Order: sequence, then C-alpha cells, then structure tokens
Amino acid sequence: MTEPVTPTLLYLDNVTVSFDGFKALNALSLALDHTEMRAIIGPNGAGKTTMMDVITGKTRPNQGTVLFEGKHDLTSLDEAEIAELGIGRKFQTPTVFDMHSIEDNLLLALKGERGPFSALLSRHTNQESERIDALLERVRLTAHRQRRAGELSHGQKQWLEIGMLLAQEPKLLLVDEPAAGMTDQETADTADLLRDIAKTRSVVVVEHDMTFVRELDVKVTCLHEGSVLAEGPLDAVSANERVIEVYLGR
Amino acid sequence: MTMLSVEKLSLHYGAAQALKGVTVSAAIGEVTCVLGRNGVGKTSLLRAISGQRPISGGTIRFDGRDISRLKPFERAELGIAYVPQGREIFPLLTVRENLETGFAPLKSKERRIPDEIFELFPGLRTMLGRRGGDLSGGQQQQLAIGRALVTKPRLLVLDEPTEGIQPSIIKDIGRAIAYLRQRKDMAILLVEQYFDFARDLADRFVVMERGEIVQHGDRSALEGGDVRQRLAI
Amino acid sequence: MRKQSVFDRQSIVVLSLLAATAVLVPVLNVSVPPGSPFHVSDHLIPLLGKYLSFALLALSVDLIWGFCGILSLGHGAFFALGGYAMGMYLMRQIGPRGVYADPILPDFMVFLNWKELPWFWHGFDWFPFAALMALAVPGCLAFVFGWLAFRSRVTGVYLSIITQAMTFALMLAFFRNDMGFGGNNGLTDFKDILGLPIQSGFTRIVLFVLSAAALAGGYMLCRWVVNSKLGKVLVAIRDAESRTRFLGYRVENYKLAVFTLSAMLAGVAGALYVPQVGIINPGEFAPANSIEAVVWVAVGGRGTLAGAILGALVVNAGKTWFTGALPEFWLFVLGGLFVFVTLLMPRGILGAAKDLWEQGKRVRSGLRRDAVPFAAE
Amino acid sequence: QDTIKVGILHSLSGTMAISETTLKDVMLMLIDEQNKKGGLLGKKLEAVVVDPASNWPLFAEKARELISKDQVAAVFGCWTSVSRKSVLPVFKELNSILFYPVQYEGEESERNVFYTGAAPNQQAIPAVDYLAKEEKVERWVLAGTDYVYPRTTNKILEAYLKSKGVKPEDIMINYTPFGHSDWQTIVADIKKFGSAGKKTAVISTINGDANVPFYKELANQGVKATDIPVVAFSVGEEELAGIDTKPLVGHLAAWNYFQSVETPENKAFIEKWKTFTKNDKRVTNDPMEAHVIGFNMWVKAVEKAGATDPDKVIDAIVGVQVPNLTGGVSEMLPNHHITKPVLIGEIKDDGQFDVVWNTDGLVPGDAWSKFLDGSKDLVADWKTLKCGNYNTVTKKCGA
Amino acid sequence: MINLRDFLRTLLLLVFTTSGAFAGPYEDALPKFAADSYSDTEAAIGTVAASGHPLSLPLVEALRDGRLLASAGQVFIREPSGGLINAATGQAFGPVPADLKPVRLNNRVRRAIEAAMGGLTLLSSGAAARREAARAVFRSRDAAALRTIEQAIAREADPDLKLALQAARASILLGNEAASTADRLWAVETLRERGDQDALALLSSLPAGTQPEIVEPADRAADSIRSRLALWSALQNVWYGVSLGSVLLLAAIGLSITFGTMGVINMAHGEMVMLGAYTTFVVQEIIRTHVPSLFGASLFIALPLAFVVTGGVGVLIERTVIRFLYGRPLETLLATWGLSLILQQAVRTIFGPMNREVGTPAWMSGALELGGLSLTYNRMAIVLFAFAAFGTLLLVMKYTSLGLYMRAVTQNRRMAGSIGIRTNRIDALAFGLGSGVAGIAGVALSQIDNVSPNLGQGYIIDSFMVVVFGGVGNLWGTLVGAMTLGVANKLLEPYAGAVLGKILLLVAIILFIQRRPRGLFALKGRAVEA
Ligand SMILES: Nc1ncnc2c1ncn2[C@@H]1O[C@H](COP(=O)(O)OP(=O)(O)OP(=O)(O)O)[C@@H](O)[C@H]1O
Ligand SMILES: Nc1ncnc2c1ncn2[C@@H]1O[C@H](COP(=O)(O)OP(=O)(O)OP(=O)(O)O)[C@@H](O)[C@H]1O
Ligand SMILES: [Mg+2]
Ligand SMILES: [Mg+2]
Repeated sequence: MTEPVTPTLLYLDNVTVSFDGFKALNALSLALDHTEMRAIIGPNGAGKTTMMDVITGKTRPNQGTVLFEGKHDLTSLDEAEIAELGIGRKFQTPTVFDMHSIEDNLLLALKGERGPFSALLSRHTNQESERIDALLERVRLTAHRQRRAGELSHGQKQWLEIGMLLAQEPKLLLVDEPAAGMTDQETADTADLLRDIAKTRSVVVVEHDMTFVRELDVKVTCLHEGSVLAEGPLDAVSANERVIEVYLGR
Repeated sequence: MTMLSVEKLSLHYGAAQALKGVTVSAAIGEVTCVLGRNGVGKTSLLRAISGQRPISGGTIRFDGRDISRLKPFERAELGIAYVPQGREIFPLLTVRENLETGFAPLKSKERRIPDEIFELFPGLRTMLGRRGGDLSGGQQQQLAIGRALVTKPRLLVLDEPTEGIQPSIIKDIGRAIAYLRQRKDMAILLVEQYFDFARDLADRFVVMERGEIVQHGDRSALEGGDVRQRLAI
Repeated sequence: MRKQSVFDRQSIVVLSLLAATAVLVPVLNVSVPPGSPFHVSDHLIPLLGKYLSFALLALSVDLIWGFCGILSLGHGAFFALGGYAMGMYLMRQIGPRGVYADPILPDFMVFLNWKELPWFWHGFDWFPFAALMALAVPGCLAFVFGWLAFRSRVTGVYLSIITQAMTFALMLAFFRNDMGFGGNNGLTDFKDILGLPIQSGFTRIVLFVLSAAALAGGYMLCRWVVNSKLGKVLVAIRDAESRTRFLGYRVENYKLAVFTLSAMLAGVAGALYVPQVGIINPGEFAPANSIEAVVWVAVGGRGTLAGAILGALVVNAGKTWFTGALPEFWLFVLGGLFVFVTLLMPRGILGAAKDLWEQGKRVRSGLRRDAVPFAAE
Repeated sequence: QDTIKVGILHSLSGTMAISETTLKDVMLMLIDEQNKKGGLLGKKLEAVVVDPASNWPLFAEKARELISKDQVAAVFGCWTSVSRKSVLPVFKELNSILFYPVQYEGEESERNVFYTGAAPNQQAIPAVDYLAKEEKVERWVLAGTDYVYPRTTNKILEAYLKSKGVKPEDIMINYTPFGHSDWQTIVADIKKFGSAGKKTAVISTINGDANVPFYKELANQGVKATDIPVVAFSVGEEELAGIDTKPLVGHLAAWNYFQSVETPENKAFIEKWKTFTKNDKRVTNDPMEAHVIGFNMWVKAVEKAGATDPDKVIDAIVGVQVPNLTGGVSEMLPNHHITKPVLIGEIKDDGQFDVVWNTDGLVPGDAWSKFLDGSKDLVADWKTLKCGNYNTVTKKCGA
Repeated sequence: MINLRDFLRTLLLLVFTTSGAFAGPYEDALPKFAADSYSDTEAAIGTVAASGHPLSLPLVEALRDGRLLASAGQVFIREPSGGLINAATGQAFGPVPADLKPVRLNNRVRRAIEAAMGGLTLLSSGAAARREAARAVFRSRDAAALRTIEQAIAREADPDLKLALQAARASILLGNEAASTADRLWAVETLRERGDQDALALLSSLPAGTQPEIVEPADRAADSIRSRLALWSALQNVWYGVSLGSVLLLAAIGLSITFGTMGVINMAHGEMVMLGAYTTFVVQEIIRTHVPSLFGASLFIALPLAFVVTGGVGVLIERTVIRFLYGRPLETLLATWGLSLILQQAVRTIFGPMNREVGTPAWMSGALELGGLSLTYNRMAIVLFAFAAFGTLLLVMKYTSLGLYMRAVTQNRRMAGSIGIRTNRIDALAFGLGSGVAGIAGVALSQIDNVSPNLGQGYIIDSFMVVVFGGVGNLWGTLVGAMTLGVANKLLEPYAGAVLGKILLLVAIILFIQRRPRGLFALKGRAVEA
C-alpha cells in the first residue's frame, strides 16, 4: 500500500452507533489532520465519549468508516492493536492501576515492546528512569512517586492519567475532559501542555470548560445527538444559535 | 441558623492524615463553599460528614446533635444528602429506580418524586427508563443531584457538581442551587473548583490546603483576587 | 526505582527453609534412631512429599489468581493430568508383575478384555517421554482452553465456572472405563520408578527431595515472573483489564502465557504427587479438589507466593492431624479455620504476619508506608 | 504395650459416610464386646478410628498412619473398590492385615487382605438364577454405576446369561455416573425395554447415593415389582431406611445376610446393636455381618497363633470357622475369601427384606471368575501355593 | 356399593353354609396355601379364581393384603375388621391356632393375584374396580377371563371403560390360536387404536407360526404405533428436560440472589438446600408420630418452616460472617466453603450420616397419562412449584422496595448507605431471602433425592453452572439457563447415554461461554463493560 496523499490522520465517515435502538452516534463524519488539535464540545450525551470509544476500538460502530493514517481500518482492530498504532487515550473518569505505584503506572505506559516475553526479559534502563522522572515532574507527582495510585485524589488521578498518555508517545491523543476537577490555574496549565504536544502530534480534546477551549485556540467541533452541529473557530461556533440553545445556554 | 457544624475534624487514610483539625459550618438558607486545589482534602471532608469514612478526631454536629458516630443511613434519615464526586449512581438501575432509592429515608406517604427535579433537569424525564450506567457523564451528574433531592434533605452536600457538565446545565445547576437556597429549608455545602461558579453562589467560603482550613470569609472576600490567587499557586 | 531481583528477602527465606527441609528431613529419618523425639518416621516422608507437591499446586494457583486475577476452579485438572502421565509411566513399569501377568497390558485392560494397548499409552514406558507429557498435556490443554477463553474475553466468574466445567467433564470422562485410564479405580499398585522400587525408603527420600527441589524451582520461576515487568503487567490486568488493553498490551497473550505456565507447574506437582501417594484416579479431577487448592492459597495469603506454600502446608497438615485426632469433628475445625482466617486475617496467614511485623516496625521506626503492590480486591 | 490396637478405616465424612459410618460403629461395638469378654490374649483391644473422608489417596495415607504410627494389629475398613486398591500397596509394603467387608467385583486375592464380603459368584449369579427360574425372566437390564464393580459384575453376568442362551438383544446394559440423580429417562427406557412382551428384570449395580433417586423414580413411574422386578446388589436395609418402601414392595436384593433372618444369633446381634447405638430404629445389614465374621475370625486366628503378628495370623486364619448370623458356619478359605450363604429378599413395606430364597448350603467365594477370559485359569491359594494368582495353565504364580 | 357387596356375600355364604360343605376344586386348593411354597400358592390362586366359589374373591383379596393366614393345612381369612373366618367354611372361627402365619407372597404370587383379581372383579359394581380389573386382564392375557370379559363389555355403559375392556379382550384374542380370524383381526384393529407401548408389545410379539393374514395387519399396526410413539417419546423427553430444568431452577434461584445479585460466591448454598430438606424430614417425623392424618399436607407445612429455618440460618451467617466480606467477593468463597463444611458436619452429627426418609404424600404419587405422555404428579408439582417460586422472586426483586434496595446495595454499598438505605438490614434480608429460597428448594428436592448430609454437594456445581450460563445477576437468565440445560441434557441422554451426555453438555457450555462471555442473558452497557 502506498502512503496516502491526503494529510488526514484520522478520518471518520458516516459513523453510526446505536445501543438497542438509541443512536449515540448518528452518521458522524470528521477528519483530523496530522499535528492538528481539535476541540470537541457538545451537550452531555451528545456522543463525544462514544466517538472516542469508536476510535479506540472499545465500541464497534454499526456502520461507517474509521480510518487512521488513511490505511488502518480501526473498526476491524482491537484495543491493543489500535493502541499500538499510536492512539492513546485519557478517559473521562480517570482510570489508573490502583494497586501499582505512580511510578509503575508510568512505567507500564512507556512506549516500548508490549509482548509477554519481552516483558519477562525486559531490563530497567536509565533512559526509562529519566523519562519517568521527567514525566513525574511534568504532572507534578514527583513527591508521590512511590504511593499507590489508588490513594490519589480525583484530580491527582487526572494528572497521572495525562502522564500515562504522554508516556505512550502516541501519534494521536484523545483527551476526554482533562480539566474536569482542576482549578483554574491547572486548567490553564493543561491547555499549555496540550498546545505544546500538538506541535508534533494530533490531539482531540473534549471539554465543557469554554475558557479552556478558548485558551486552546483551535478549530472546534460541536456535536449534538450524535452528529456534527457546527464546526469552525470557537467564536463562530459559540455564536451559532443552535449551539447556544442546546449547549451554551443563555 | 447553623445546620452543620464541624469542629477540629481529623481523618486518616491508614497512616496518612488527610484532614487536620478542620472547622467548618453551614447554615440554613446559605451556600457554604469549600475551595482548594487537588488533593487537599475536600472530598475527604465531605466523606466524613456523610459518614462514608470514620473520623479520627473532632466532632460533627447536625442540628445541634453529635452525629459523628452515626451510620451513613442514619445521617441520611436525619436529612443529609450527598452528591459524591464521580456521581456514583447505581449503574444497573434505571433512572427512575435510581431516583426511587432516594425514598429510603422517607416515610411511606412522602414517597414520590418531586416535580421540581424534572423542572431543574428536564433531560431526566425523557430518560426514566434507561439504565443509569449507560448515561453520559453529565447526565449521570444530573441524576445524582436529582436523587439527592428526592430524599428531601436539610443539608445538601455537593462534591464538584459541575464537573463534566455542559455550560447550559451548569447554569441550570447554579440556578437550582440558588433556588434551593432561597427556599430557606436547607443548608448547602458545596465543594467546587470552578471558581466563577463558586463565586456566584457562595454566601460563605473556606479554602483548604493540605488538610487544613487556611482561609475563610463571606461572599465579599471572594470578589477580590486574593482567593483566586491562593488557589492558583 | 526499587531494584527487584528474584532473590529478595522473601525468596531467601523461602528457599533456605526449603533447602533446610530437604536436608534435615532425610537426615533425621536416616541417622536419628527411631526412639528419639527428633526422629522423622518413615511414614512421614511420603506425607511431607505430598504436602510439598500440593504446595507446588498452590503456587501455580497463586500465580494466576493472586497476580493475574484468574480464579481457576479447575486447576486440579492440570494436576491430575500430570499425575496421570506419571501414573501411566509407573503402570508400564509394572510389566508382567500384574495379577494377570500380561507383559504389556495393565491389569485393568486385561480385565476389561482389551486386546492391545491403546495408542495413547504408547511411549509411556520411557520416562523422559512420560515426564515430557506431564508438562505438555496440562500445558496444551491450558493453552487450548485459555486460547479459546481469553481470546473471547471470558473473565471473572464466567471463567471460573468454565474451568470448573472443564475439570468436571474430565472427571466424568476419566471415570468412564471405556476411556482406557482404569475408570474409577484409576492407576495404582505401582512397583518401581526409574528402576528403583517405589516403596523403598531410599526412593521415598529421593522423591521427597525432588519435590522440595521442584517446589523451590517453581517458586523461583514464579518469583522471577512476578518481579519482572511481566508481573507488573499481570497485576495491571488483574486490576484494570481493559485499561491495560488501551495501553497496547495484548491481555489475552499475557493471560495465556501465565495460564499455560501455571498449568505446567500444576502438572509437575501432579507428577510428583502420584509416586508418593501410590494412586491416581479420577477423583483428583473433582471440582472440590480444585476449590480446595484455591482455599489453600487464600488461607496462606493470596498474591504472596510464599503464602500459597504456607497455606497448602498448614491446611494439609491440619487435615492429616485432625482426621486422625478428631475423626468425627475435624470438619468443624477445618471449616472453622477457614472462617476464622477470612474474618480475622483478610490477607491470609502470611498477610496477617506481615501486618504484625509492619506494625512492630512502624512502632519502632515511626511511620513509613510499604509501597509493595499487594494483593487485595 | 498392654493393649492391642485395631485400626478402623472407614469414611466418616464425604460421600461414603452414609454407608461407612455404620461399619465404624459396629467395629466399636465388637471391640467393646470383646473387651468385656476379657480382651484378647489377656490384653485389652483398643480401637483407633481415623477418617479418610471418602478421599481415595487419603485412604492410603491413613492406612500408613495406622500401621506405622499407631502400630495397629489389623485394620478393618474400606468400602469402595478404589479405596481398597489404594491401600493395597501399603498393606503389602508394611505387611499388615486388612479385613474388607463389602461385596466386590472379585479378581483379586492378596496375602494381606481378607475379603469377608461377597464375591460375584456369591451374589450375582445366584440372583440371576433365581429370577430366571422363579420369575421366568427372559429379558435383562443390567444397570450400574460406571465403575469397576458393576462393569465386572455385568461382564460376568453377560457371559453367564449368554451361556444360558439369552439373546444379545434381550440384554440392555446401562451405565450412569456416580451420584446420578435424574433417572427419568433411564426408568422410562427400562419400562420400554420391559414392554416387549417378554418378562423383564433389572439387575442393579447402582451404587450409593444414586439409589434413592432411582427407587423414588421407579415408584413415581409406577414400575411395580410384579411387572419389572429390580434386583440390587448394593441396596440393603441401610439404604432403604431413606426411602418410603411401600411402592417398592417386591423388588429384590441379593445378599448374604438380611436383618430379617430369623436365627438366634441374629436376634442377639440386633439386640446388642440397638443397645449399643441406643437407638432401636438402627438397622443392620450385610457388610456389618461381614465385619462380625471377619472380626471373630481374626480373634480366633490370633488366639490360635498366640500372637497378633501379621505373618502368624495370616497363616493361622485360613480354615478358621466362625458362625455367621444366618445360621451357618463360615470358613476362611485359602483364597482369603469366605464361605457364605446366598439369600434373596424382597423388599417389604417396612423397609426390611422378606427372604424368598436361599442357597442350600454355603457358597465358597471365588477370587477369580470362571466367566472372564483373563481370569478363568487363575486360582488363589495362600495355604499351599502361597500365591494369589496361580495360573493353572502355565503353572506359574503370576509372572 | 360396599354394602351391596357385603350383602351379597353374606347371602351367598348363607346359601353355601346351609348347602353343606362339598369338596370342590376350591376346597382342594385350600391346603396348598398352607404348604409355604410359592408355586403351590400360585397354582392354588388359579384354581380358586376359576372355581366360582363365593369365597374366592374375599380369599384372594385377603391373600393380597397379607390377611390370609395358614396353619397346619388350614387356611383362615382375617377380615379387615379383625375377625377371623375359616376359608373353607366361611364361618367365624373360635379358638385361634397358635402358630398362625400369613401366607407369604413373592412377585410371582402377586402377579397371579393380580390376574385372578382381574377375572373376579370384571363384573364388580365399582367403576374403579372394573377399570383395575380390565387393566389386570389386559396384562395377564388370561384366556379364562374371556367369557366374563365379554359379559362385562356387553354390560358396560361407560364408553371409556368399554374401550379398556375391549382392549383387554383383544389382548386375549390376539395371541389365541383358537380364536377366529375375524376376532383376531378385530383385536389387531382395537390394539392399533389403543396405540400405546403395551399394545405395541402385544402386536409385535405374536407367537411363531401365526397365520400371515393376521401377522401382516399386525405388523402394519405395529409400525403405525411405533411411528406415533416415536413422536410422543420426543415430547416425553422434552418433558423430562423441563422437569430436570425445574429441579436445576429450584436449586439455582436462591443462588441467583446470594451470588447473582449480592455477589457472594456462596459455597454453602447447597447446604441451605440440604437444611430445607432436613426441615421437611423433621416436619414429617413429627407429623408421623403425632398427627398422621396431616401427612398429605406435610409439604405445605414444611415449606414456610423451611423458609424460616434456612432464612434464619442465612441471616445468622450474614450477620456473623458475610457482612465483613463485602467488597472482597473472593474471600466469601473461602468463608462459605468453611461454613459448608461446618454445616454438613453439624447435620451429620445431629441426624446421623445416613439417608433420612422423606415420604411422598399420596396426592403426589402416580402419573397423569396424557396421550402418549406420562407426567408423574410429583414432577408436575415440582415444575409448578419451581415456576411459582421463580415468579414470586421475580416480583419481589422487580416491584418491591426490598428488591430495589437490594439491587442498589449490591451495586454500590457505600452510596446506598449515603442515600439512606439501611444497608446492613438489607444485606441480612437479601442473604436470608436467598437462603430461604434455597431452603424451600430443599423441600421440593427431598421428594426426588437423598436426604443426607451430602445432598447439597450434588447441586452446588449445577447451580453455579446455571446461574453463570444464564448470566449473573439476571433472574430470567437463570430461568432460561436452567431450562436450556435441563432440556439439552435430556435430549442428549437417549443418544449419548447419561455420562457422555453430561460431558457433551459441559463441553457445550464451555464453548457457549466463548460465544457469549457473559452468559445467555448478558447484562450489557457501559456499566458492565467498564
Ligand atoms: N453502552 C451504552 N449503552 C447504552 N447507551 C449508551 C452506551 N454508551 C453510551 N450510551 C448513550 O449514548 C449517549 C452518548 O454518550 P456519551 O458518553 O458519548 O456522551 P458524551 O458526549 O460523552 O457526554 P458527556 O459530556 O456527558 O460526557 C448517551 O445518551 C449515553 O446514554
Ligand atoms: N482512599 C484513599 N486512601 C489513601 N489516601 C487517600 C484516599 N483518598 C484520598 N486520599 C488522599 O487524601 C488526600 C485528600 O484527598 P481528597 O480526595 O480529599 O482530595 P480533594 O481535595 O477532594 O482533591 P480533588 O480536588 O482532586 O478531588 C490526598 O492526598 C489523597 O491522596
Ligand atoms: Mg463523555
Ligand atoms: Mg475531591
């Protein structure tokens, strides 16, 4: 197969997901370029998380195309395969390995061989240690490195999960509500972080915090009832009557 | 009138101390806001009040009565309702059943779902038959608040209720809290990170750091920048 | 970063204890006169050997249950299959010494009018082959079973119950006389192993020492696995399986690998068990046996390899003791022990001991938390 | 050492406790009684009870413990064949004595074991003869639990029936797993098989727990003894105590002893038993009688040998005669089996048996069946040949 | 009717005694009863029945009921009322001989009695007696009864009974070389219409050498019956499956609460079933010794008691053990395993290790013949009961606040407490309910299985299999799971045999779970997959 000519990294076309007749996604189409960051907004239940589920292989769409790098059909791959293609994800409710230390959580997330035998034989390298140190610093958990992840507060878990996402060094980051439960300052921080990452990678961010979205300063897609309601710069989208009606409120 | 008064509360997780002599109170018809950065102990405070974690020191008084040894359901029967962080709705029950669990502390003739819940969150009415666990995060948050209101509380304890909620509904929740406050039949204790939201609602506030209260005051103190500053460090 | 090698403190303790037993027991048996209180009498040797093979079985259960969250209620099947492989070898060694004096066919075949050896009995007269089979048969079964189950993401109780169904089905199958494994009576009346008479004191001691060695080997293997990054992935799978997938780990491959390894360990345990107790029969496939193995692990402390060994030894020694001392009431005692341990020692005997130790240490040196990932729900 | 220890190796828990616990009790009674009579060789007897818990390897372990640790002079125990097979090597290795009280499949004779229960020729074949003669049975259902005893018995019976001219299509063989509890289909099949116009009977070698549901289902589906009689080899008074026998009246069992046998010995025994257990509802059964015989034989042999040393007892016991409870005198044969009468009883509505037929004299137990290819040339004789499996064709002992 | 019969009898006796005792075949046969030989007894029955002697019926009845006594060549009938009459003279008897013993029976004799009774009661005035007689004659094919039966047919008004009598006549004629071809062809036709297994047996076992003009239609008739029966037997198998399924359902529904809903891996579940069965035993013992008249109702008395007893034990267990283990489901396995050992041994110590007798009330014995189906009453009762128990439980779980709170508590115990649910009470009640249901299952199972300390062990694996196969946490799943496994088992059994059938079923379950890793009625949705 030849390399695709389009710059599109992620391509969703006409994706529909229905649960017992309820359409969580309804003919959704979306395209994301290399090194593009996209903010997704939309009412609760619009299908934002479901969209991420589809991309990461957790949910199989009833219909539609999901292509990664123009050649990988994500609908036919499982979660691990998709992760290995270079798609990483932060979940809406933070999910980390409660029994492992913060450090081990990051270690497990670090990019590298994923097979059982290489895991059995793997040796801990200095490079890895440095990388983990840097990450801990970045998510401000250095002081907690030996604690069990299960003991962290909600917001700390959010940070740890972001750290794990970074550790994977994916080509595409899917970030579901990173600012939830963070203070305004931390929110701003996160925005910085994401902007930084988006210089070399593609990012999809879901967030309800408009200040945060504004700080990201990227193209915004607003979903509603499983399909795209509006797309464009934040100002344009937030001026959209329908968006105001179903999402922003008056 | 002071509904809740917490004095010198301390709480441990194993060997680690999460609360160190916290003193807070909440009065009827007022919103008391707890502010603080991640991991300072806000949730731990609410867990102690709702009875989900045993405390290791201090007292919790509700309506003048020491409730620090009571079981969670006894506190619920007294009129404390808790909307936890992470929603914790019953995933396999339908939305209606989730709301009906709130009947537990009520007398049998009081057992109906008040219409005002559907007025506050119209979305819930259309979802009555769906399973709680299937809802989106924001929908679950609405359900969790609704469920707490079903119990006809006299103290409503909310842990970051705006987390993951779309802006219009945040406004709705704000309005709802304001409405509940003006009804003057309950005290409201609100933990919040979203500063603007807190500022709009709070009658009084406390700021926590490392398990301690480091600052407190009333609404006017929030208008100035120093609290916001404090949270940003 | 903590360095974790196979030889951490726990390992050193376990291994030296095992080594000491392997040396002391034979010495006390052979060179201390029978009258002395330190004498280990002859009948204890195969008994202790049996405990050690049970301990190896417990270890194999702990590896998958304690560290990967796979609760197998069918591990007895792998144990029994290993045992049957060994039993078949021992059966073939009887040669013409059976009651019907048939040089090839075991007695039960003569008895059921079989005219020739079924194909699956061929080769078992050769020890290396039998030994290989004791590993390979449980391993292959576990591989096939695991491949099916893990690939289709059967987890939790569903997995437990189908493992139970597996061992139950095998039990029924082995009970059938038509299967060619001696039916209900199983394989017994062995004469010798590798040319040594199976009932001689010397053989017994050799088998005992081998069991201790196998247990030590199994322990080190498991330690190596759980201390490596593989072990961390296993724990991650145990606690948040789907999250692990999103990090790119093929959970099914991991599970399959440890499940197979664990089954092979169980097979070895079975192979060591049979010559020491002198019989293998389909009763070993009974689901209750597998559940018991799980119970040993829970009693000792799940997720701590040493705990599994301890649990197997304690429960079995208790059983031996009480079935003799309190034949009418031993079930009360044993049942009571299980309830007691669950209520008062949530992390098993070893866990409770550790807690005590930690407490003491904390008292001595102020507060310090232990960050070792430890098994709990 | 001023006591002689006697090991009792019967399951007190697990699936076999139902049957075996009684045997433990009867042994305690016999030992108690012997002690009242002054013990043995001037010493008191002491019972050592252990619980092998219906777990076969545990039988071997416990046997070893009894012999090595407790130094018992003899062991009375086991019920299932597999438990016996499991302990055999231990008894051989440690040279001790086992008395085995249950009817079994035969095909065995060991120097260290005394088989006081029935061999197939003391139970199965007479029963079939009775049915063929008395009930004019022409069609046979051989229903059993899938293990060695039923398999062997059925093989022997099949060969025997065929030798009597029964056609293969008139024999139906059915095996069920241990503890089988849903008998609807099988009972229906039996009914169907039995309605082909020929008189049909069922020879049941169904074991243990499975019997109660089997008989309950027979009663349910209205299979009466007058239509299709069932003759069982493993169902005695003890098993019937758990069933309402009114619908089962007339079904049969073949044993060497029934509680209802009216002899003074038996009356006295029942009386003692009820006093000992302080329960006048307790029933007696065939394996209990076997233990009585075995124990008395052992006592006599020890007295004869003047010691409990196994070698001496083993030599002394062959030829020892003791009265059994049915009015005869049983003798220990050189093949370590004993002579017994064969009795056929019909179930009565009170859970007892009405003896409808018995052999004229005592039948000597065969270790090796004449009807099996592998064993028809074998004989066991521990007196002169000193061999349990002497081949009369090759004139060799075993190998 | 009885009165009429007694009246006739006395009348006859009167005639008989006044006319003096002539030695006839009847009197000749009498001493044979005293010979204590089954073949003599059998022969004597035949003679007596054919003698036409007025005492033959009372004599045969007495023999059947064990009221025929013999001593030194003399034979006496003990009247049901207790009086003793001399069988030879019919006169009451004064001094009773000391060594009077009942004439012994065996199956052969019982058969002869049945046949004789058939002939003797064909003309009886009671419809039930006639029906019984027709059946007996049908089975015995006793040519001697032919004349009487024809008389009876002519007199019979009840069409149903007439059919039975005709079938009896046909059975005699069919194999009878002496009968006319027309009669025998009529017999073939009548039997073909009857169409059951017995008719088939008769048609397919004609004596060798029967004329082809009879053999051919008989063969055809046999074939048609065979194909009809094949159909019925398929149905019958389904019924067996349903009834096995009901047993599984009963055993499993308690578990679907303690395990399925509460998440306790309840290894002591089987022991709860056992306790229920023992409760039944105790109830019946008390009834037997104190109020035997209530025996028919014993199960109804046992049901609530069993529920209370096992429910109580359940609550006790929950309060003392299980409640410390929430959130640690795997540990419940260990504790309940221990508890099951303790309970088993406790029952063994109290009641002894043997099986205990639990009787079947009269209304539960017998079978309903429905076309070619035979539905035994006790199985029907179990099926109905299982469904009733299931339905009740479903209602409780779905529509009562107990059910709602129970589900809420098990889904999130901490939050349920905070919402005001009295979690500890709900936990105790839930575990008690599950145990209580297991207990009433025990009442039903005591009807078909051993009541022994091991009772529970036999069901525990199957119960878990059913709950898991159906899908944990779903009552409907348990129902469908139980029925599927039951029917599949019974459909496999005729082809594969009981052992292989069961193995195949287990393998099928293993493979099925691969297809549906969360059971038949899998819970779906986010909450589960997370
Ligand atoms: N497994 C499922 N079963 C049934 N319904 C589902 C399932 N997953 C999602 N849904 C429904 O699909 C809709 C979209 O959910 P989704 O979580 O994608 O919303 P969202 O846009 O992420 O909302 P929020 O902003 O509140 O997180 C919701 O109405 C939800 O109830
Ligand atoms: N279950 C637990 N076990 C051990 N430590 C805990 C546990 N829960 C919280 N902690 C610790 O207690 C401290 C306070 O946590 P808490 O959840 O109260 O914080 P918070 O103020 O609510 O933070 P956030 O804004 O992130 O929700 C944190 O340091 C946290 O790591
Ligand atoms: Mg979402
Ligand atoms: Mg918090």
